Amino acid sequence: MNNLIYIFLQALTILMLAPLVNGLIRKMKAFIQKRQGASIFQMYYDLYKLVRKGSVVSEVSSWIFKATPYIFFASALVAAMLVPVSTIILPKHIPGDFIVLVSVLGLGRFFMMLAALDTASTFGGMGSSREAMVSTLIEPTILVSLFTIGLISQSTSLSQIMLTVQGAGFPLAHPVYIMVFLALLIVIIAESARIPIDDPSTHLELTMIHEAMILEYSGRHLALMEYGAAIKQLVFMTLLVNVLVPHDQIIAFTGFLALFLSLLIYFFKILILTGIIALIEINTVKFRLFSIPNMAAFAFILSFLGILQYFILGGSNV
Amino acid sequence: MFDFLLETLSVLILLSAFALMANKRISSYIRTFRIQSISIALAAGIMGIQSSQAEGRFDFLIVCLLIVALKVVYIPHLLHKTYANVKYKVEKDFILNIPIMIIICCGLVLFSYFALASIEGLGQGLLNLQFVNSVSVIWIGLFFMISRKKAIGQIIGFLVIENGLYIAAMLSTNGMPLVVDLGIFLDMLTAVMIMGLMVFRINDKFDSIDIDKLNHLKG
Amino acid sequence: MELFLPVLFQASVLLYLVGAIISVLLRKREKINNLSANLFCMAASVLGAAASIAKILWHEGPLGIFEAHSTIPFLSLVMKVDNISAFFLLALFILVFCVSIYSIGYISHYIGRRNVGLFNFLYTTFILTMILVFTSTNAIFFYICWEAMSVFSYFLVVFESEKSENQRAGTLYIIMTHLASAFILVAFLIIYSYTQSFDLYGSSGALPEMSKNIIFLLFLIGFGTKAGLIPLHVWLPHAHPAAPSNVSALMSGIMIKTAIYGMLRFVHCYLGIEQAWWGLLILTLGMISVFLGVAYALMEGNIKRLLAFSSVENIGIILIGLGVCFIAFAHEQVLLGSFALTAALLHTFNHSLFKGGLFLGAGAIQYSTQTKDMEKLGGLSKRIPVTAFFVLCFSLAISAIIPFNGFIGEWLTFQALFANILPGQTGIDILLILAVAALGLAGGLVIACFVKFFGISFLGLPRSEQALQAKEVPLTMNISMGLLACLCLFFGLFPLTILTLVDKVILSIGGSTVLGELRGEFFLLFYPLEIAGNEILPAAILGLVLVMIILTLLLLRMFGGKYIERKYGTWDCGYEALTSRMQYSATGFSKPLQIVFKILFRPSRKLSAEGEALCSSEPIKYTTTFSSIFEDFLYSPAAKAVKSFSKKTAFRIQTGSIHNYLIYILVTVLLLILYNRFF
Amino acid sequence: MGLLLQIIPVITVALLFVIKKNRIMHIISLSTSSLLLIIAAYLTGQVILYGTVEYSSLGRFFYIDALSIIILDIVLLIAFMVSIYSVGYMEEEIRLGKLAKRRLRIYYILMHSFLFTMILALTVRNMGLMWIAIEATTLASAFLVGFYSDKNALEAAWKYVIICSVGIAIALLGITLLNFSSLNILEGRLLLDWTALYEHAEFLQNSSLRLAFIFILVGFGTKAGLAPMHTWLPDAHSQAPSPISALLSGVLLNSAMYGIIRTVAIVNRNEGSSVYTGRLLIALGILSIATAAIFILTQKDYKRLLAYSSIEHMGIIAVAIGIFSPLSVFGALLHMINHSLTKSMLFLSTGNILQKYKTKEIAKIKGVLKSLPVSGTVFLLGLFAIAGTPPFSIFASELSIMISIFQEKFFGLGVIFILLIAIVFAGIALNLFKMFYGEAQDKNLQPGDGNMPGTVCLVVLLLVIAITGIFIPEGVKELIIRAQNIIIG
Repeated sequence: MNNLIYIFLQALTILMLAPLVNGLIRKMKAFIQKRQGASIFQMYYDLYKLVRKGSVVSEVSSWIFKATPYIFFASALVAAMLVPVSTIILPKHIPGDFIVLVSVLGLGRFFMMLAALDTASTFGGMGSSREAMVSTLIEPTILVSLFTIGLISQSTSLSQIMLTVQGAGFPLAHPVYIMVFLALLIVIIAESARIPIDDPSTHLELTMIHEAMILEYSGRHLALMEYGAAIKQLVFMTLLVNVLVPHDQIIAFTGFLALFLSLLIYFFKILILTGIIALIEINTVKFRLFSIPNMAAFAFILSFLGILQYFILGGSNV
Repeated sequence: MFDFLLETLSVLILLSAFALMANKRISSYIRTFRIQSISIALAAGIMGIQSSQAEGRFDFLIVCLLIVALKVVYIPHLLHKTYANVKYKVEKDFILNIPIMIIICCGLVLFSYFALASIEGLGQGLLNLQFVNSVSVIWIGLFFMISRKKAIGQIIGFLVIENGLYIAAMLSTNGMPLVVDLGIFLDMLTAVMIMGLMVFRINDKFDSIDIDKLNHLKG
Repeated sequence: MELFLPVLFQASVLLYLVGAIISVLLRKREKINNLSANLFCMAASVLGAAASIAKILWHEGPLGIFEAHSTIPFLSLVMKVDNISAFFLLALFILVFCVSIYSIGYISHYIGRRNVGLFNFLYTTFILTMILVFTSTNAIFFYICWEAMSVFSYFLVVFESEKSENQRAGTLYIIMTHLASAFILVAFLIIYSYTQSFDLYGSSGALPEMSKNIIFLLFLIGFGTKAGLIPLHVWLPHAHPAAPSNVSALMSGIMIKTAIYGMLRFVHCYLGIEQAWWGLLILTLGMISVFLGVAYALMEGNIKRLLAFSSVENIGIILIGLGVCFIAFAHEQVLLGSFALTAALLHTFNHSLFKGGLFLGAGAIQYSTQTKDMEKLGGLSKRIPVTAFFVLCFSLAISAIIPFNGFIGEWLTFQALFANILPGQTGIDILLILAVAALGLAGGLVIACFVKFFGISFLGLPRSEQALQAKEVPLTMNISMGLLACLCLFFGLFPLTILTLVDKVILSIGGSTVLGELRGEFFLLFYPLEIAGNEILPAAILGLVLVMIILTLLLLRMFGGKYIERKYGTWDCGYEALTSRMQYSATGFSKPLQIVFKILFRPSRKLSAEGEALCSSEPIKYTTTFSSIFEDFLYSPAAKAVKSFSKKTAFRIQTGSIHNYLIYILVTVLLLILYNRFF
Repeated sequence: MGLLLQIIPVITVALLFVIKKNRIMHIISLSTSSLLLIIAAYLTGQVILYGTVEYSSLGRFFYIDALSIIILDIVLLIAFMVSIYSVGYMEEEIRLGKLAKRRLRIYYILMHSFLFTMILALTVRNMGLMWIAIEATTLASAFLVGFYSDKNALEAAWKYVIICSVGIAIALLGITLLNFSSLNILEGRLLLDWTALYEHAEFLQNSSLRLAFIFILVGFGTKAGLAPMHTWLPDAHSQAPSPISALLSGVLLNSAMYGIIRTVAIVNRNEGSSVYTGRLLIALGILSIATAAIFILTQKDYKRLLAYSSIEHMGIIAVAIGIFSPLSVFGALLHMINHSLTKSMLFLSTGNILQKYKTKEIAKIKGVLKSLPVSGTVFLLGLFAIAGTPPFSIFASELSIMISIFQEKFFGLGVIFILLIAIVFAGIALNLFKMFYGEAQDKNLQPGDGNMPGTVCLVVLLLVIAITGIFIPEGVKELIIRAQNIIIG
């Protein structure tokens, strides 16, 4: 039974945190651009507003269009359950490992792409076809980098991985982890539709990918889509920070205080990561659509070098 | 004395084959063929006399008569008739020029010697190098068929092969059993008649007996 | 058991025979004929399936079914069922059951137009030959059944023979498969020449090392062709679409698996794995097939060709499992090998379910729209909603999306790769990692591919009149697809059910069990699947997703109040004349990836406008064509070369001049005389 | 009783000279062939009982043993089928105006004399007589080949006569040498007597025997259509009327091969090993198969294609004889039977196709299955059969040949053998299968295959080859094994 509670708890954490992270990124960008910028809670307001609005549905579309937001959102939440936010509340048995994680996210993406095609609008088709390309190209990187870490700790279950990595002291100093870290960073950018892969803030048909897919959505459907995307982004960030920069080993004592502390550190790490992402977004320009493959290839090479390092260093003694 | 005669005859036969090779005209083919047949008939006759004196066999004499009747009289006549019936202008009939063909024939003679030399018991008693001569007549006959374009030329070539075979059989093994000999004659006769008939037909259809025109069936 | 099981198998075989005979006898009464033939098949499949399950669970070792010897030397019919056969038979029977339900409806559109009796006869005998392939114990008999299978499937491929492309497909198919089986025959005969026996259960001890390698290669070529292993796959994307859809379901679902069976039976069980390079070779080819197969699938505009190419990809996945298994066994790591084998077998089983379903779905589309061309489809989910739903399930399953069975196979394959990456075998490790990457890339491409398949043909607006007029398909077709969909879901949620069978199979061929003991107090309810300490709970995941959806609905109700919906046209930028031709086409959808992987497809585009200027308002025609590397650079040049060689030599030898012919004779004689002198 | 075998055809021919009405001619030819078949059956029984059938009268001239009775049965069975088929076929030809009414007489006369010569070749003991008979077959069939005396037919006939006569002449040289090799052993009346030669094989003079074998191989090989002496075969088979092509391919080739087999038996016995003959036979055999494969791959004319496939199968038989192990010889004999039945069936069905479409060009033919439901199907299945697809009989015999090759550990040979056969299949599939599907070009082509009795023959033959592919009657097997013992000793 505890497992269930734990899982719901961490889902809740991420659920709560996700919009805030988006807000933070926006705020930071604004800050660096010397702008006032919207409040970091802006996304909560938007979501609330959207939820209260009715939604317009294209009469071309079928049930898939309406079902998708829920499936997408739910899949994002389930994904959130699979990535522990803290080893203090780490459940003994997570219902799946990172392969399941990829698959669950795949479920959401599958329906999102279908829904985009469902409305017979050119934008939707464009969006989903581009999404197909990006996600396809990024997939090997995700798997190989996760495999690398998995190999180090001889398990594919994320909880197991986290525990092992914690044992390893401060991993980021290690070449393998550095490579994987960089690779996953690119993955995050791609998965959460950020510059330079995609630009969430414009609706320019030349550039948009994610926005094009959800263009037809409005009202609570839109809210769910946006929220789901935010959760997905946070899930990946959590994965990055918790797996590669574990923190619970520095917490001496146990109990609720420890939990509180660990969550605090976790949040702090997320903060830093948002900073990094914001910096990247500021300092780069949106790529041409067909220079994305190069970036994906770069990411893959990073992850592959990572695993090579692992072999060169003779596997286990990392 | 008989052996000497037979040897000369076999050489004569070989020479006649060469002569045939050197011929240009169909009429002369037939003439040469007739000469060859006559000499074969003689050989058969000689052997016939010999064997009838020795063991009282008469089959050779019968065969001799048959040869005279068929190869000396009837078939050449038949060929002449055919040749007369087909309206056929004198034209170059052979694919290589004669000297070369003669040389090739010499090669064939050498070869058949080389081939048969492996048989032990060659060169004793009746079976001496006449056998080689007669076998080379066969090859020359075959080569004659190859080298001549006209249908009649091919018939002659075939007949020469038959001659060669016959003389070979006779000299090497005192001839086959009589039944077989008769059968062979029968076959040969029909063969020649059939070929002759076909020559007529070819002449009708292709209005020439140049068998290089018979090259529609390929691949 | 001993007495009872064989009778069951015999009964099922007999029923197929009777079905075949009846379908010939009732040539005239087409309706009844169709019904009876399919009912017989269904009955037979039920018996067979029961028998196979019973066999695997409660009976060890081979089980003799039937034996007869002919007066002709070496011609003897020996049928035995051991666990491998039983497993493949199970897959066969399950699929056949569903397909036969489907056929009742599907074939009804032949009635009056085509010779239904003939079709049913071929259909039944085709199934029968596959059963014999799985059960024959004598190499020669195996070969005979193998050939018969090819021939019957050939006739089914060319059944709609009025289309010339079907004829071409059939010819290509029969030629390639026959050449391939020649390789198999050679292998058998080499084996015989050493062991003096054609018994498949015999020992290969007498075979020398070198010959084993050769035999392996022969088998690889022979079976690889049937499996559609790249680069031997060229017949597959032509033949599978040509056949009637229920047949292509069987071909893709089971027939290409006979090759997997062959590899297992002859290489793994008979030869025994010795060299690691066997596994490496299979693994590499598998990777290539996985990637190229799905890449070509994505580019296809013809639904059945798309599915055919995706079969190539799935065979690739299976072969990756098989290759890893062979490597592990070569290194005597039985446990790791068993992981891989489990993955391969499970994926074999699953693929037969969802690929069969997909082909049935394609058949339904064709039935209701008379077209296989995606550019003519669209909006079908409104017109044939039931079919649409099931096809969606199959698409999810094949895209390895939880909680369908496709995912389990994928997961096990990943686990197998993961478990087999051991430090210190560097070369192999790198290859395995590449395999992971290939699977990942393929996973992405598959999702893209089936989003395209479903999205373009079922969603949006109909792109043609046929699609607009699409009519609902007969009930039986939907029932069978529903059945398959349920099975996909079931085996996705409760993989242990099938895995226990697989486990027994692997135990019976010298593997070791891979099912770890189950832990996790609460989640036990959700049938966790535990392999090598990594456990997943597909059922739990599904449950959570559903719970989340419900929660979301509740929360929205709480915060957002009542749901108000307004129907309105799709956003048209104020252009107000959105037509079906403005939505993304199938070609357009796969365009970005086509550009990324230009090198593979070498697309050639053609823009043609009636007006001289492209910017004029005249209609503009855009055509783009892809070309397969292998057909362009490997097969057609080879074919051309052979043809021209044969033509040339033919006319050189048979010149039509009698002189040459006589020269041949003369020369032959002279040569033979030389031979006589010198030997 | 056995002598009737030789007498009846002669009587028939004589009768046919005097008969006026076509119907009666049909009846006579039918009754003759059926009578012959009955006698053959009787003789087969005799052979199974007593091993051989011979009459001391007429100078030990008539002789039948297991080997010859097998081939004799094939001959007469196919002759029977052909004469049934000819009735419908010839009537149709006359109806179509391809044939003058009065020429039917000539057709039957030639056909039966052809039959007679073949029976003779198989029932004599003396090799010389056998030679004469085989040469006579050429002469008898020459005009049958050129029966439609148009240009092509005439050309084919001419080539047939010339090449075969030359070849057979060379065989005669071989016979002479054979005779010579036995001069010092056998007395006059036993000369060239096969049994005598075989019994005294060890004492024959080896060197001349070897040479004799070469000449006989080339000579009879020409007639049996072994490459490179095969050149007459495609022309003759494609130009002859279809029933005759069936006879040529199914029967004539076998009787030539029979001559070779008899000689091989003697030579191998004399040599004490099969190496000498084996090398030659295998070389020529493989050459024939390869040639056939090359030609079949791009062949435009279906009758020629079938002719080449006959060359291929003769090659297969030659290889099998060359291997000369019990199994391979068994396979060879079985293959003779199967090939004759299958190939004659195919040629007969081409007859129907030819009469329906009036062309031999594959490219011009479409939709055979529609326009000729029965004989089209037979033809299609027959093609699978001839290409060695199980479960048809050809596969069974090819299988035992392949196995025998591998038993002798001739791996290279075996691989080439199987590969070439597969290529032949590919060629057949590539060129012929497109005939069957689709719609015929000219629309006024009414479906339905005429010549009812002929079509029945086809179906019967198909059933036979399908069944014998799975099992052969004990009696036949017994016969074949005896023949195999006769050959191997």
